[in-house]
Amino acid sequence: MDLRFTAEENAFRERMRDFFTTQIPADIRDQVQRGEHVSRDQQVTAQRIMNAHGLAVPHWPAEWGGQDWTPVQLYIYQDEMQQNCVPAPLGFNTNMVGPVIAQFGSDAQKKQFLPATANLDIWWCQGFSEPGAGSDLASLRTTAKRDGDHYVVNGQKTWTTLAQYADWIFCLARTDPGAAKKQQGISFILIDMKTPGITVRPIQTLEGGVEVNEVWFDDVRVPVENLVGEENRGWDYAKFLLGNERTGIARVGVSKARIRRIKHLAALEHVGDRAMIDEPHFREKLAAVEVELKALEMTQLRVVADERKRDRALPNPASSILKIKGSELQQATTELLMDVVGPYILPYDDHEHGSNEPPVGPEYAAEAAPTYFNWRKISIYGGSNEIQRNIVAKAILGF
Amino acid sequence: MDLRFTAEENAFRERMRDFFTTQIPADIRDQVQRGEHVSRDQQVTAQRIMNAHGLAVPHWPAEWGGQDWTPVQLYIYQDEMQQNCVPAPLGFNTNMVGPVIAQFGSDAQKKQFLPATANLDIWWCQGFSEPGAGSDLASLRTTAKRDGDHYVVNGQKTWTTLAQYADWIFCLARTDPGAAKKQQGISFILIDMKTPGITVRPIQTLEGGVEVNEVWFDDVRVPVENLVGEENRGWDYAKFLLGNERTGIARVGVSKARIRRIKHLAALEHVGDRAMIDEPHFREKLAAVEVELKALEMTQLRVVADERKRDRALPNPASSILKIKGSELQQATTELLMDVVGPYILPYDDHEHGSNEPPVGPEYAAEAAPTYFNWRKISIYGGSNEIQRNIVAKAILGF
Amino acid sequence: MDFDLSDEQRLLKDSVDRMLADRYGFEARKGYRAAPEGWSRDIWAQFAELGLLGLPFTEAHGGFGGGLVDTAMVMEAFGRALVVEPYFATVVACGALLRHAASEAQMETLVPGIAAGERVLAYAQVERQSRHSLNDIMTRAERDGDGWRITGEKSLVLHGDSADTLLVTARTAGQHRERHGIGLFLVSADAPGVSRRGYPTQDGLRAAEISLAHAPAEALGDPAEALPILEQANDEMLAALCAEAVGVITAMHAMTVDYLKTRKQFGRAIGENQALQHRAVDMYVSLEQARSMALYAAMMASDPNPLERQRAMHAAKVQIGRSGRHIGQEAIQLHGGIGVTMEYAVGHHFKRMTMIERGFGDTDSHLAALARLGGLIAA
Amino acid sequence: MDFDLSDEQRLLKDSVDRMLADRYGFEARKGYRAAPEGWSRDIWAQFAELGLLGLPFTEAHGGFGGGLVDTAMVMEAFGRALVVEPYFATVVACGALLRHAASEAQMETLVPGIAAGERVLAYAQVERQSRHSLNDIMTRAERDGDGWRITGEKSLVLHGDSADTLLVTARTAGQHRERHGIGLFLVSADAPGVSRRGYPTQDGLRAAEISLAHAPAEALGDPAEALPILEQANDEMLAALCAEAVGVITAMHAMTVDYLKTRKQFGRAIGENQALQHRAVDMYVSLEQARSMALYAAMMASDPNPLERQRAMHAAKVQIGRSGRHIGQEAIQLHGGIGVTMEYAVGHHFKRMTMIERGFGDTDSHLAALARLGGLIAA
Repeated sequence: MDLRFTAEENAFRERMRDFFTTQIPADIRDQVQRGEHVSRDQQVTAQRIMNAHGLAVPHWPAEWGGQDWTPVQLYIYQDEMQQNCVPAPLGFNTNMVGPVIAQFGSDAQKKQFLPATANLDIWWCQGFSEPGAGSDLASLRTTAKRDGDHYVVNGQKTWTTLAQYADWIFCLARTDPGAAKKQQGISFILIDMKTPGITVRPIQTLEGGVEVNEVWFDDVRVPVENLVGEENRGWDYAKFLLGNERTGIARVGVSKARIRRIKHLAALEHVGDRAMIDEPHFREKLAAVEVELKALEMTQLRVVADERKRDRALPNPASSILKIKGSELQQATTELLMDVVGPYILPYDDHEHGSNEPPVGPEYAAEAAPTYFNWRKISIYGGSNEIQRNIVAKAILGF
Repeated sequence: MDLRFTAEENAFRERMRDFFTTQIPADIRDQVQRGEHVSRDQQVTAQRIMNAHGLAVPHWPAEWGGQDWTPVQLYIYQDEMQQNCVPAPLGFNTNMVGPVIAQFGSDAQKKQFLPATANLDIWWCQGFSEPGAGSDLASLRTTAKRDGDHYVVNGQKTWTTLAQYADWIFCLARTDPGAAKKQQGISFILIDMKTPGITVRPIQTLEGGVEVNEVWFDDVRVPVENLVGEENRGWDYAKFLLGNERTGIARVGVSKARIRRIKHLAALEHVGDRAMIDEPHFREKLAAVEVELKALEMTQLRVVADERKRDRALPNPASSILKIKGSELQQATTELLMDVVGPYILPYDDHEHGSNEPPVGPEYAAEAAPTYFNWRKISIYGGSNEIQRNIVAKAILGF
Repeated sequence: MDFDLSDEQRLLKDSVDRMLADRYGFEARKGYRAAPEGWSRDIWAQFAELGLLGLPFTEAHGGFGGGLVDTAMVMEAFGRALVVEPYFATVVACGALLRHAASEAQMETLVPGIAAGERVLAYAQVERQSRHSLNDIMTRAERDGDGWRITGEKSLVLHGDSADTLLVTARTAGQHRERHGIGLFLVSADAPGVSRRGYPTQDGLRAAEISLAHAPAEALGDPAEALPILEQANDEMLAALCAEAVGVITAMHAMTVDYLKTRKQFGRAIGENQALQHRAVDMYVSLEQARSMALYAAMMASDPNPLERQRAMHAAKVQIGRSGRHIGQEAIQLHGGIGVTMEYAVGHHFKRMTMIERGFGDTDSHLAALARLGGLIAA
Repeated sequence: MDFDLSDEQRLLKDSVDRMLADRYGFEARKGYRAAPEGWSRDIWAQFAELGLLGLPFTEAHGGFGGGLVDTAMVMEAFGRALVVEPYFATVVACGALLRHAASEAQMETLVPGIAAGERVLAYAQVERQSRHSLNDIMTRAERDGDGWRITGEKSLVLHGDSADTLLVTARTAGQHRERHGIGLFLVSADAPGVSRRGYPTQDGLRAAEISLAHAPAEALGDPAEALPILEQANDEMLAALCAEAVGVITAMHAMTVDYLKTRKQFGRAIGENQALQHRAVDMYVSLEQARSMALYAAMMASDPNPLERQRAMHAAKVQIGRSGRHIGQEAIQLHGGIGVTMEYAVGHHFKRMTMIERGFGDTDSHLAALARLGGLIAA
């Protein structure tokens, strides 16, 4: 047992840090640091730079751009990306549909989609959730009926993140409504968002932005070549896909970067004569979060180390722990930032209606409350923390 | 709406305070303040003084020593008793078996038991819980078989508080094993602890003391006159009994007295040059408990005020809230006291083995950890906080 | 001790509840917010008609002689419905300041217009550096004949953009942060030297940054010793905010319980999961604690002993803040996806609760202040 | 980075686990505690036989050359079984002090006896006023020819009653609480001037109050500059305590999950209640966080940078304390009645965990210290 990184691993970390801090444009990283959303263009720019250096999809098969790294290397790559406020390659592409196509897709699909997916030439969105089928995904009602060499898709998806940017959507749809179990009879289908019959309606989230959408399919005709793998096996592919986001989910690097920023701002903000960072109560709250975060980082490293011994195709229930604690800590940082900002969390900076007046109060204030509001989602999406607890209860504690 | 006490109520409070602080011996109150158990003799002494002044059973029917007070007066009486560290009249007598006999007992039983119960001439203990029937009380297995003009009782009770002091025990026992529902066929029976066939085995609790016991019944013959009310109706009487402890359960006065003592000790105890009471972190923790306690006091007053409009025979689900929050706050005070005492919580003061050496460390240290250990029970007994949550979920929130 | 409403109070409560039920649904509120001022003059007129705008003023001044408990009752109802009109700014905040600081003549001039819904007031107190302190004031007032001229920058003035009359704190003497030398002044919003920049707030209300450059002003009370009055009025504002918060979290809790009972997953209501029931119970306990403390705040905000009063208000704000955060976060979590959208009411309540928690001193600052005052229980 | 045990470590772990499984059940432990010294010389001999008593010393001194990770592994196993023998006092605490302070000659004198189980040591550091400070020392040492004489009162000396050799901190110079002027001394427990009063502790161990009156002593290292060594050794003690705590809470969690699965109420296992399952999961998350931080502590306790080392140890103690309290309280609560009796193991674990949390600096004091050092993450 040696709990330190090896010299090689430290050198690898240096290389990653150097890449991220010198190759990714500073304006993009600054925006992430401030907690603002990046634009579609910025996301594409960052990912293409990474892809050009072979760093967009290191966990893919080598044939399609993967790097054959160790789990620890993958961890370091992700940690440095997060700590240096680099927008991660689009997860829908690199962690979700890409690995599914690489594992289960036809050769034609691989050629058509994988390079474009890695390079974000195609922006993917995910068509899984439906109204009435949130955590209970398998009860989905969108149908795909075979009609000659097409499927005709009808139904409604929801919580579709950034569908407004997307070129393609990967969907779960019911191809055999008569299947014995509701998990059977579902297929995994790729759909061009330009196909007639698709309507996207934005859903405004709490902080006022638009990240998620409803997507309607009204007699949308999809060529049968766009079926991934076998018909009615979609549930298996979805499970494979959902098991793919394993350790990065804790987002320790993101929380570290945020704590650094909070400390920086807390030195600027004063209560009377005293800087916030010197208020004992505040700095103890901060330290308590740092402690939990360090523990989570070690927990994550233990899970990462354990990955070598596991079947990568199976979900690792330990990732549920990372999700639960990681989401709590990310959310805790948003409250600490509001503590720092104080009364100036109040004004709402109405970007969308073209306000270009200077911010009210300190320039870092405007994002504090919106991030708090928006990040409540972190403990809800991707399997709510309640679902994660059910998983741990069953898979680890044996209830 | 007038949220203040009336002049009459304030005068009543003065009268109570005066009584408790001048009539109850100081050594008894000091012992309660230090968090130590009172002896059997001390308990009897205190209750008899109260009873001599008509203050042991004010909530009983006037005919048997009750005072016909308003709910607010009863609250003030209890609050002053708790705040002034007076041991409450024995609950098994005054809140449990007494009201049951007064409501459901025969005239002969009333005459035989009520005056003696009020005056603690009889010390009662409770025979409800059994191994395997804790929260699920109705699954009890102790039997009472009719044999001529006696019941023959067999079975085992547990968690019997202070059975070692008790003269009599009130028991639930199964008189009709063939009843359709397990709640039916149970009777409420009074048993003299001197009856042959009764064995008491003490259970040592975490802090090292003996408060609870197992009680075995081995062919114990009990005269049928000792049945309360009707045979097989015992479950109804037990529900009536359990509904009787309604608002005092929050023990706000107890927590107030403890916080006063903690503040007093925190002024004596120093960390370096600074008194504990001047440590910002500690005093904020203390203030946070005081806030919740004030809120609970107001909640209790609201429940008290509401009592006028309720059927006193029905349990009030709001008392579950008082139990949940009241137990949490009492437990919180035990942690605050350990904070004050610091490293000197460690030595175990072995009273029982006749140690009469001076205490190790400050004289107030010895009770800190034992009280913390012992008071974990407060959220367990009398219906655990989990059971209380089930009650609120069902009876108030309508799940 | 009596927790029951009087007949008058019951009447008032019923009429407010009825009006809000009729006129203040989720969609209607959206419409009011879309108006140029961010609220509805029509609703405001209704408030006037119901007597709400004159509620805390004596009948002699054209008001209705209500007490803090009456105001709390109205604010709780407004919290449930998330009322966006400037009731807090005009009637609660400026109402309290006027009652404690204004002369008879000033009351006679101002109150009838307020009660009739013709006059909207805002309280300009916060400055960039002041954070939660009432005496951290750099704006200055200087004598100008019979009147005063005010110069300075006021910030986060609730409804400062639509108010016609401003109550402004300014320093006439003393050093920065000194307790003495502070005055309260009446400034017309369209007076020369007043410029305002209005903006929406996170919780769907409006506020303004206000610049004053030699703006003409009239003193309310002693121009150098207003701080005790500001503190008294601030405590009454806190009591009203606590009551509003109780309305906000009552609504969130009710929506959550309702959602748990109706939302189905895996073939049954999610509320059948005991873990979620217990969390709803913990929210309920938290709610009852907050409700109790809001009552305590209403009772103590007029306590003659300023120290006892301040202790009580700190304690109340702490409880409200903690309960509000707990209930708000749980309400969102238990609603899942729809909780984080603007399309469902619970998120709007969550945002309002967050701003109440963090406005007028956040939970940490009130807890620290209470601890410095030695807590609630004498040693 | 490698979390796997080496072959030697696995062997050590297996042999410790096997021995404890064979010899350290609940009833057996009760027997050991009932012995006059409060622990078992027979078990102590077994520890010697397994090489545990020489574990942290170099082979040159008659030890086995184990590192902090090895010690942590042993302590975790001891935590699970609630070992009452003076391993922490003798091998961990005094072992660390000796390794950092003792001369070659002193090591050669002492270590073989320790490793053979013939010598029991105790660390006499705390004084009545010192609370959690290592430099709040009033006991004084004065030169006496080649040696020293120590006078003062030492308190809460773990296993100070059965130790034959005491390591005593005393001031040779400097003012009260000054960092300089502190020395570490070797005192024979039966030396003239040493009197001891032994007593049981809340968690079933033993401790002593020790009076020294001109007791003859031998210095270990620089008699005026021992503080850095005391701090280093203290951090190693913390790492070992964290590991022990992980053993304690692992056992509590396992017992609780087992109890939930087997205890029946209302005709089914109480663990079928989702609310209780979720609480068991939260305990598990808490446990994994503690386990991670104990590993971190074992890694950082030998860090060459004292500031980084201290930050890490503060952080580890905070996490252990929080997780330990959470898991302990929940374990008792979920066990219900039997949890608060001495008749079931979980309560004994709870008491040990409570003393670990509150010994060697409680959670609040470590959190405050970490905050004063600026936390873990550089701004």
